[in-house]
Amino acid sequence: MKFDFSDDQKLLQQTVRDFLAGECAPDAVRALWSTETGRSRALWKQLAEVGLVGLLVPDSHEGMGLSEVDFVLLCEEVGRAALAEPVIATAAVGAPLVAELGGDLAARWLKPLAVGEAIVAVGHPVSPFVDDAHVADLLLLERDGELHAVAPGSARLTAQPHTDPARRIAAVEFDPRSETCVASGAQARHLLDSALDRGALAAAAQLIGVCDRLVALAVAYTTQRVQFGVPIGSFQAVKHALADVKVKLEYARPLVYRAADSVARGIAQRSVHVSMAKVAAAEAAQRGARAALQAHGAIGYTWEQDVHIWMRRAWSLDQMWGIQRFHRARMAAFALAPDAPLGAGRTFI
Amino acid sequence: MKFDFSDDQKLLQQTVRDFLAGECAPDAVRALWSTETGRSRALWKQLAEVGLVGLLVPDSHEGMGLSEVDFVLLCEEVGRAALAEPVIATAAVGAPLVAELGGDLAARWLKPLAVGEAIVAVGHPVSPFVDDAHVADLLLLERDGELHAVAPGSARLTAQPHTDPARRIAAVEFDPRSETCVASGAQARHLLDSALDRGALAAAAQLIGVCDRLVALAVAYTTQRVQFGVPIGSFQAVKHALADVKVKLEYARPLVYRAADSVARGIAQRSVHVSMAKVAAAEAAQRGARAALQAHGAIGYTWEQDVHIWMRRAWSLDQMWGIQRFHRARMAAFALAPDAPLGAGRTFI
Amino acid sequence: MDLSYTPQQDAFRAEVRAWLRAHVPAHPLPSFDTREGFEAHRRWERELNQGGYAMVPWPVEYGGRGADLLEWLIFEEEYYAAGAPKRVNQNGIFLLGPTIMEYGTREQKTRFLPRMAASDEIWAQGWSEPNAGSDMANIQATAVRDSGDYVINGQKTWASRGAFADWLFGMFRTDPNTERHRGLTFILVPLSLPGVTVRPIDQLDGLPGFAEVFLDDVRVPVENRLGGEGQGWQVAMATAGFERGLMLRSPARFQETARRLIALYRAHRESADSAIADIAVDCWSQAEAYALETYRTVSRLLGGAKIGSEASLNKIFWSELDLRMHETALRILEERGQLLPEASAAGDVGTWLDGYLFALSGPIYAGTNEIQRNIIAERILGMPR
Amino acid sequence: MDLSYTPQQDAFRAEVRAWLRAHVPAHPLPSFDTREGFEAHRRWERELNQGGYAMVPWPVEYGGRGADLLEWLIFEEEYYAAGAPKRVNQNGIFLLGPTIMEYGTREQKTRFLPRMAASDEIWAQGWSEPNAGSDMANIQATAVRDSGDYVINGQKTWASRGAFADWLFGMFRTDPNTERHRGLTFILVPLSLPGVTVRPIDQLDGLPGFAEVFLDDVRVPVENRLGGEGQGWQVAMATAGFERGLMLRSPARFQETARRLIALYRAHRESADSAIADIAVDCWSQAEAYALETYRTVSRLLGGAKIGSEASLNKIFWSELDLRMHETALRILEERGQLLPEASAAGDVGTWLDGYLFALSGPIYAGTNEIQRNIIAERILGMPR
Repeated sequence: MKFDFSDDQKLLQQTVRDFLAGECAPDAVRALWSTETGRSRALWKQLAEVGLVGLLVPDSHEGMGLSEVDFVLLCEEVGRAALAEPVIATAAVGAPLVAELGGDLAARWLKPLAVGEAIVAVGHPVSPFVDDAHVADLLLLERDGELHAVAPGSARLTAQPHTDPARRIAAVEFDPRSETCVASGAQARHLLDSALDRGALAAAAQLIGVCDRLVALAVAYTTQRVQFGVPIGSFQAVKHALADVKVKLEYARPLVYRAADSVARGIAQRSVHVSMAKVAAAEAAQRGARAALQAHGAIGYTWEQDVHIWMRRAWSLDQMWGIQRFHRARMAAFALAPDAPLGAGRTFI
Repeated sequence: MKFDFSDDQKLLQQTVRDFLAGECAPDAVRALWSTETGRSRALWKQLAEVGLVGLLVPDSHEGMGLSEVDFVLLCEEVGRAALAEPVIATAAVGAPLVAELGGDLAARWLKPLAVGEAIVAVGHPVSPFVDDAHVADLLLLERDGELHAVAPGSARLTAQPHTDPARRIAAVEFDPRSETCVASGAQARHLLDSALDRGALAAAAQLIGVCDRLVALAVAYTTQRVQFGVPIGSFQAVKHALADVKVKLEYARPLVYRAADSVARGIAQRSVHVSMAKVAAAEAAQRGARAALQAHGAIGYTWEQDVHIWMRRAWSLDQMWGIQRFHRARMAAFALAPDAPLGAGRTFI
Repeated sequence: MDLSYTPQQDAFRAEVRAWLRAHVPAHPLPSFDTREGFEAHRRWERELNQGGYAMVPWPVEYGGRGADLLEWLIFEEEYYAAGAPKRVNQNGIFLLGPTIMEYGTREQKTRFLPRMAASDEIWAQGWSEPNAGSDMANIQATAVRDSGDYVINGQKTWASRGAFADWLFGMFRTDPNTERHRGLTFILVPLSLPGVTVRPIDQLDGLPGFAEVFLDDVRVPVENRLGGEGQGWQVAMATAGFERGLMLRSPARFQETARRLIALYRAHRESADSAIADIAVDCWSQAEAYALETYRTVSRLLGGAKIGSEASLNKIFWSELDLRMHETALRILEERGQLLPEASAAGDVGTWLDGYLFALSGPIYAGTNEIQRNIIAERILGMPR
Repeated sequence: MDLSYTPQQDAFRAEVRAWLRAHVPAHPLPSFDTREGFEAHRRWERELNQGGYAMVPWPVEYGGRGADLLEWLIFEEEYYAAGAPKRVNQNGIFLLGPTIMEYGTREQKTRFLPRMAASDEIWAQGWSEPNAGSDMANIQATAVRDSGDYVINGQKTWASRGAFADWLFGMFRTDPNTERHRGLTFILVPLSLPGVTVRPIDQLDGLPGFAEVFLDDVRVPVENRLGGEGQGWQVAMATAGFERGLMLRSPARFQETARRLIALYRAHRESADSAIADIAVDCWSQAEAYALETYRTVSRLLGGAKIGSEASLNKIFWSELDLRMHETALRILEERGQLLPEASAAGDVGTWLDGYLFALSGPIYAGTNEIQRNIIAERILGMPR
């Protein structure tokens, strides 16, 4: 029993944090907001070099062959930096899905995906829209329980502008044909379930990073902003609001880390663990967004102040890979079952 | 349009407040807790003399012939004093019900009820228990949609000890006979509806008084209690918690006063207005109880400190004449109907 | 207690309703935080004025209807129920106008009120400065007397409507040896003057709902002073006082939002989370409570009562309710709730997102809710400072 | 990361489970806040001790099992899952005992630990005074050295278990010229001594869960001092430190409450408000989060990390969760939830009300949640004082 990350895992986290602090500062995030795609192939390639992109890809295909436990801390950093590249679409979900599909598809795509030369987007029934489809080289799309591999050119994308300028989604139409079908029946169901677990886990981990950053921004601002002759951060109302967010955050964190382990080990309850993580992380981040905005006052209400970068990330990640209602329903189905293993001593059994 | 009480109404409120401050101080409340009945016939007679008991009884039967608008401010004072006599059972609900039943029953009971010489308790399907049945001279009990007038001697009472020592309730069994039936069918339904409206309105108004007192207790304590060299009431955390209760309280109040007017005038939406009032007042009082307890710290957690007198009143009144869920369901049935008159300009129309 | 309208009030309501039905634009105007929308709203204000509905609560002598607060509530109810445009001229008509009537000289009334009524001059608020936000008395912008002029230097910020407005009102420190509430003077400043630089600030919706205004040796004649020199705080308190606040936050707005929320829930009741129904109904009940409390307050005001710190209860209640209603709507809308109005999948839901962004400002502007809670605790509950 | 137990840990769990199954009383003991219940719980402590389970985390040399924190968590899980009695001896075994091991002399260890283990001496906490509650350093009770004795005067309050306990531990001011944290000394006081008056204080459940202790020229030998003179604060911080707190608030308690809450909901699912299901499930998830975070903390402690102010996060989380679970249960129980256990209509629901009353103390004792929020903001987030 050791519920902690290894030194290597923490070191990789620090490396990614440092890299993103340099390459994905708020100005860079804003610069990408105003581009047509909102994405940067150059940045994506760099991210691949740091190891973020191919982490879950087997090393036989130029990936790192690591697990979700290794990946989860990096996702946290992605959230902390408000990085908007297709980390979830490709690194967390798409590439592992291609690996699981195997065969020609994996042979054709896995290596370019792992090294950041190709992007895959995944259309999953949990959401009406597809993230990052507009920059994808390969679309994996569900239709009537089947999974189809579709070239972007043969799908019709309608971009859906979103309140988070970093989120780029589209409604995607395509004509499923037998040649495009890459999985069906039980296999497709299994693959879609895995995709959902990985996607929601990655979103949850990003939300942890987002919430942490929101608290940090609010603490920094209220420590330097003086009113009535004192820093406003010395007022109990400001302190307690942020303390409450911190409590939520620190008790969402273990759920996220546990979910990562459950997905990595493929244990039976992994989907429930992911849902618990996603809900707790989303709630913490929503609370963090409200508290950070309020702590900033009028300046936080401006476009030019940075706090809304993470506020919008909190909103959009909350809806990625399953809204809270979806995940709460999965939790309820588990916990309210007659034979649910609840109570003391059942946590790890 | 005048949404305010008359000077006479305010004067009567002040009279009752002064009377209760003298006769129903916390020590007197505690003294009654430890008696077998928890009620005092002598106090009840005095309350009748102040006008509280027979206020809604027609003046033809020695009552004051006034309306729920006159009564509501007095109920607030009853809550403020944590007075536990059968104000709701007899003054708010039972006596008006006897008056509506009329005939021999009214001839026999109305005057003694109005002058405080008799007590009536009402068993209503909204609750599994009957308040104040143990001291009643007359029981009006619902069974299968019929209303029965039952002598206490021919009913079987099982007292149900309650966490609020001031609340005295019993499970009541009796044998309905045709001689005991005083109303049935549509008439009984109508009478039971009226009883519920009056009971819930009186409970809501008491909750306003209870909440007001809880805030006052907390303000008084935190103003004199010094820690870290300053009154703890100077800490923002303490201030803001009580300010939030005050907001809830002051926006429950108009709902309660409006409901009183609606019941007095018998307007079509009176039941919905009563439910809105009861829910809002109960929520304010629950919040008030939590905040007041917390503001008192350990001393509030003792039996000897007075704050729990009102905390328990907040709990028990919340459940009298309809728990929140019941009232919320009535509100929803109204507001979610396809033709519900919602929106600006419909409040008084 | 008499919770019914007089025949005169019913008639007024009917008249307002009929006029609005005939005049409210069929399609929503563009946001008044765009140049185009600002001018469209100015035209609407002029149309209101021609109909006699621009300055409903102003005395008849200034071109208003002399409506009392009850009639004002009725007007607002009809105005919101009709879905009429937002009031771009509200800083003038509801805040500055009545203050000029109270503190202005005859010349000032003649100079400012007619052009305000005609929406020829639209006003920006200039309450805040970079170091005077919650701490509103910490004003540092100065106005130095130089023969017949004040020479103004400093910076105002969060000036609502500032991006496109014609004039700004605000307080300036005329006595350099004073601190806080003393030594401030209320001055009216044309934004077209040399030395004035307006920097529009984009809000969360990406539009410049407020502005920073830099004042660099700006000369305004002494005649632009409202009230006496050093009397600025008193004039400002009248401007920001309770009745004015009531005019800006009449219950009708929240009642209409509650109505739309219930309708939204009903439209999605098959798919929506059942707990949402309780929340939506509770919001409706709270909006009714807000309306009732407003009528009660107006009754007490008309009966001669004074209302002071109660405005802080009011502020917290409506701002939290407004936020809760919009949050609930977005929950009902699920993935569509976060789409911008122009998204093809957004359909007609986009206004809820805009409303949510606006609602987020509620607990911040006009005194943060933290400041309001202090006021409630200290001035209403009497807790120690 | 390795989220599995070793075979040794599994074996320990099985052993504990088997012993508890054989020994836990079939019927709940009366509350230990009654004389009868106190003695019944003392007998249970002795039974635990005979079984070798009274002092699980104590080192073997003192009669314990030398269990590490992980084994302690396992023991607690089984203890709560078995529905075993509350620990009347916890002030001694989990708070004072380890402090004596750390700060006590050899004589003190010999004198106090065996009788503590045998429950011959049960301890009351004496942290608070009338003017030293949240402001814990404001202690005024004095201990004046008089040859080989300390002569103690003053008053302690909220002494938990004080009504029936044998001894009390607490801090006293030995240097009259000091203030706050300095000049305090940690002293052990027999409650049977002349000059000691114990006034039991009834709590919200009507039972004396704590007491006031008046000390009037009470003489205790210098040998009853734990740690050096003037070192009291340091000794107290060790006693109230994080690991001890963790022992008192192990997650098992909250996980079992969550399990019972879900079962209660399921038993009432036909009648219960549908929103309740979401709340109950959320509570269960939070109890799991609390358990996970505890395991994570223990992993870090075992890996050599230091844990300090994080205890404040912990306090807020469990106390709010506990309250929410009990509130939710009472909502499910509707009218029956407020009945006392002896009411005929209460059936088996009465324990939820008792649990609710107890849960209400959570945000108050062991440092109010307001104090904890200050600590989080200032020491964890680094916000200005």
